[in-house]
Amino acid sequence: MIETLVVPLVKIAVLLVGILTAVAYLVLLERKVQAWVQVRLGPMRVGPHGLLQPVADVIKLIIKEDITPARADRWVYTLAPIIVLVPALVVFAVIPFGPETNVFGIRMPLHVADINVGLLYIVSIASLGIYGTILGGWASNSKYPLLASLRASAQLVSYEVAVTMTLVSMILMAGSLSMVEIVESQQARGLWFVFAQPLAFFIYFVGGLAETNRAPFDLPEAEQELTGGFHTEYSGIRFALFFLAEYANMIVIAAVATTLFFGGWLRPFPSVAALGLLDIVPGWIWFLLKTFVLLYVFLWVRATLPRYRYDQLMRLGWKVLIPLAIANVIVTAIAVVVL
Amino acid sequence: MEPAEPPVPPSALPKPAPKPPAPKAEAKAPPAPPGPPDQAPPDDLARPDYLAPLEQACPGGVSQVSYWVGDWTLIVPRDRLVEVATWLRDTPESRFDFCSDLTAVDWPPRAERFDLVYCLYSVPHRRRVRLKVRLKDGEAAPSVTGIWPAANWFEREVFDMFGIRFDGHPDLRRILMPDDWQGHPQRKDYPLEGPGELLLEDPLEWLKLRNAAREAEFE
Amino acid sequence: MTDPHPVTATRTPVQFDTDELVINMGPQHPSTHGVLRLILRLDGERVVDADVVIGYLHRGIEKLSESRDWTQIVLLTDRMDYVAAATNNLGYCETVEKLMGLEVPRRAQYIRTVLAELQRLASHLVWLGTHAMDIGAVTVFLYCLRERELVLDLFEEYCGARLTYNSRRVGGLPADLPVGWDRKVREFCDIVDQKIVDYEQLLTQNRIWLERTRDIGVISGADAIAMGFCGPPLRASGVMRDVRKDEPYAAYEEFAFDIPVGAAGDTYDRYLVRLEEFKQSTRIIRQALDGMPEGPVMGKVPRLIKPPAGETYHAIESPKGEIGFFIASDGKSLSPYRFRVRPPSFCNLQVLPKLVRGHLVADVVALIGTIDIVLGEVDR
Amino acid sequence: MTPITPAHYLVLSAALFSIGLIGVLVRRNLIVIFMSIELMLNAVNINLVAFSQQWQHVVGQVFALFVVAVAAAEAAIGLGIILAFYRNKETVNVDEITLMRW
Amino acid sequence: MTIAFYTLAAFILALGVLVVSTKNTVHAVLFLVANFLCVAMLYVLLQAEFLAVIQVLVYAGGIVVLYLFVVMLVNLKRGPETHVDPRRRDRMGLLIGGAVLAEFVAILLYGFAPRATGAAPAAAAPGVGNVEQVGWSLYVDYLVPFEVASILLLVAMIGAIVLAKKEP
Repeated sequence: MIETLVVPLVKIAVLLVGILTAVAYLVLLERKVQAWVQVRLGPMRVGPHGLLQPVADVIKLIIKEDITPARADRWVYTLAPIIVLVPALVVFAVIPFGPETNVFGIRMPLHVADINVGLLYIVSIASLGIYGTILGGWASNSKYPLLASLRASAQLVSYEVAVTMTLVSMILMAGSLSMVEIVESQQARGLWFVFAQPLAFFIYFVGGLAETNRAPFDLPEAEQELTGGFHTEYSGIRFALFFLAEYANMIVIAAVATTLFFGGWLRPFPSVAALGLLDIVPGWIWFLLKTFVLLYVFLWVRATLPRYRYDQLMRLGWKVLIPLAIANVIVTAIAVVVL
Repeated sequence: MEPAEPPVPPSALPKPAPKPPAPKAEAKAPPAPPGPPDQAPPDDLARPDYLAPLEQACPGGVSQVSYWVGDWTLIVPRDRLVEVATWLRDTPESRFDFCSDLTAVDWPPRAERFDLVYCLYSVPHRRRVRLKVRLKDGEAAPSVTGIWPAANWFEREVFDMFGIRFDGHPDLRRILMPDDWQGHPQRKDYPLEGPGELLLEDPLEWLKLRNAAREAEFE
Repeated sequence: MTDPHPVTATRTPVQFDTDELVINMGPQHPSTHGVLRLILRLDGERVVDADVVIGYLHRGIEKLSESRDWTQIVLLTDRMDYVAAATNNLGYCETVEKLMGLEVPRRAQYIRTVLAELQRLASHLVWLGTHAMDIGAVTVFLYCLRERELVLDLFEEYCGARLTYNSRRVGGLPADLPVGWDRKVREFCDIVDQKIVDYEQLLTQNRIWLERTRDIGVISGADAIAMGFCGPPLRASGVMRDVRKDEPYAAYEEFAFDIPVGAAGDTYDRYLVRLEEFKQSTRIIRQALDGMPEGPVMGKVPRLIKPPAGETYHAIESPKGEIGFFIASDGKSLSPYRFRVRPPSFCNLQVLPKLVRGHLVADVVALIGTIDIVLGEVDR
Repeated sequence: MTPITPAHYLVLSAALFSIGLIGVLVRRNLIVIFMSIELMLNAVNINLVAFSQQWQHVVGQVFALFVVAVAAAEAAIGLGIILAFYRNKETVNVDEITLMRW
Repeated sequence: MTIAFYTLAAFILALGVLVVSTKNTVHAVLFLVANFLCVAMLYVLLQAEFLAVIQVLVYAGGIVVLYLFVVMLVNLKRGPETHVDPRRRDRMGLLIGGAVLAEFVAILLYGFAPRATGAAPAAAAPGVGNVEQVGWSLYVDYLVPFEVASILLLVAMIGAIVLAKKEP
């Protein structure tokens, strides 16, 4: 009973709370990192160094008036943020945060579920989030959000192809769709896949930036052009849900990248015995550390680069990344067969 | 706006009654006009080299030449403006290819109450000249947007502020004031106080309206 | 046909269908730099036509000036291009001086030049920051404003104000330089020269920046002249035209500086031209400080400023382009009979519909940025 | 309760198929008609998978995959036609589509 | 298992009816997505996980997005169903649909009723939905159909581009 019901439920609860907290602090981190890059201080007022700022933000967003525009499609308008958020959270179920570990005397794997089509599951669930984007823009009954949501969905669909292609080459490397087995395969080879597949990682990362609408691909939310993007008309808690989903998606991208390319819970250089000292650090800490570094790169990129234009973005996606990804898959397949 | 846009046919614009061009002598004739003195250039000053060919090419195109604090001004009759302007732009010795500014000045008591002022600049020769056209109230000026596209917004602004129409302008709308504004604020007889929405061309009219409104308030 | 706006009436009504969408950009829009309103007709994301609607900031400065006396108008000119108030002051004062035939002391001319060039730096910094931010590089914006603060500090030390300086008088200047000010200006010039390198590192060779600005809003030199482009955008189209060189005013004749000229006439060239102007401005400032003559800063000015009857037009080079003043005096009253400004932003903005046609919505934002307008000046 | 047999799946699939069929026959909005066709394809897929499970043979699933591929092709072409049609006639009502060419 | 089936079946049918009957096209698309998701869950119940994921990925994540795009692009000024052809017989459609359904059910009952309980296969036969098995079958036994399908998709893609592209 405990094994089948209570443990998964507890895991889910811990995961949800963890993610929501992580999102809140990721927002703070983003503001802080940007501020440091831009010779500012960032939030400083709420709590020491603004550490309680997320709490204040959450309270503000919850108690703000929740406005539905006139002649908006009320049902769809309400549903859209939920549609965006749910896939972003559900994806975490298959991400392995660490190897089997003893937690309070119970030996358990540090993931909610290990399904044999894990990677495909992530891709397919993540592709559902697009509905929220499109419908949110459409239901607002306003031109700018509509334009932005069309952009967002076109962007998402085109970059999904490239990202999925890189995942295919990773599947070829690992010979499995299960997230746990992919990590184990890296352990068996004693090699993080990023060193075997740097191109795939690059494409995945760029595609991930584009899929989460991050700079330099933040066109759907380009406030200079579209005054805020598909959620322009949203306010209060529903806006908060969109916001939450965006940052949760960032974490998903970083966590999946960690699992696929950076050996998940493995320590650096898992094959070098001389570094065995590093094993003292538990696997999940390695995992979180790597995810954090990747997230930091997300923020860093945003503070540095200007924004692509819509057609340039599409050209980059279709004419550069997708051909590269397909070539990478072919080369990988040949290599896997030959070696 | 580009000149390529189809211009409104001149017939679409309400035309004032056709008037004979102002006689040359009138420029100085009326007694003590409250207007710019338009001083004649001193005799010992060399005249710009494009003046003689201009007068040759467009006889009667320049009704008066004036010089003041280093600026040359050519006063041009209304119906010769396009001809003179085209010559000034295209002829190699003048080449006034840059329309620096276009504005108007209102001198109400004068019969031809408006001065249209064209400030031109020649990029190759690096010098300036001003053209001046005198207009009666209600008279339309020929548009120079075909010569200098830059004049487009200037003419709109003059139309907005002075109510001077430009024949052949592609897009003559108000530019700074709201589209439904009454009156033309830069005219000297424009009332300086009162609610803008009620301002009419005739201040007396406005006074009547205001008094009526006040009376209504008391009742 | 009695419609006062014949053109609006004869325009073909806009068609709405799958292909064309009419959107309204502004007057409340984060990247229209104030209260500019654009009506864009889009085919997908491509701009088919654009109409510029201005006047939201119209305060009637020209009309107001007709009931202010000659000294009070300096204050009004501050409110036009509020990013470059000192340049406006200079243009106005020089025009009145020209009308009255006043002689301005040499020291005052030098200080005026320094202030004008500092103002050019400040204005260009604001331009670079907002332009980069429009294209998505937020960091550059904050870096630029950091440097602009230093200019504002210098102005504050000189005249006590940070934005609307009222820092010139007809016939000279209100005050001499504070002690030690020139040293601070030199330090500032060194800082700017260093920081320009930073900006160039962030933008000039950045692939995204290149793709966003190259071949965007191309305009040929002949077109630019005909359309009334002025200032850096005109020079970026390859036209050597700078009032500072062509019709020297203040003390510009005495300094050596170059006029950067572009070739392609696109947004990238406009960026490069302005970036080079930073360097030329610091060069002028250093020369002016080195050769600063001694003497009074106020010339012999009658107690009552009342120019004789007559009219004149005088233009100077503001950071945005040629700012001209046409002033008519009737020789009797204490205020100008007609006060007219030729606002460079107004003339440059006129070209915008031509520039944006055929480009994408995102480019519209970049193009508004590249022509560097200040709505306070457009609308007056 | 009786255990679930393929018959149950077949009934379900038949019902879904009929709903789709009624949609095709009754609705006049071309897009809705297309969606009804998707419903019918799905009904077929349920059948295939149910049989695949009954016979413990994977071939049913493979066929279902092919059906998905065909559905994708059909959606792309069909929606392309709808868009092209809409551009010319400003309608997606099948009752107004009475001419073969115009 | 049983409860799950009946719940899903109820949802699938209800959503199907909603798809067909809703006036608002965007809502219909939404119901269609929900319907497909329920069908995907049904596949999981049938131990066809791979197909379930493909269902979500291709149908819900791809095809229906296309529908949504078209619905939004075809932003009609007047209701799409205002005009009715006088020759139209809606009742007949319902009748035919009902008749087909009845026919199906009759066939099924006739065909399965006697053996319905006996034919229940062993529920626990893992591996049918295995990706590997599907892959083997797809790439070995059905390689030619697979290639034909890919050609079909390519043709469809090119056709869609040609159709949807505006004439210059």
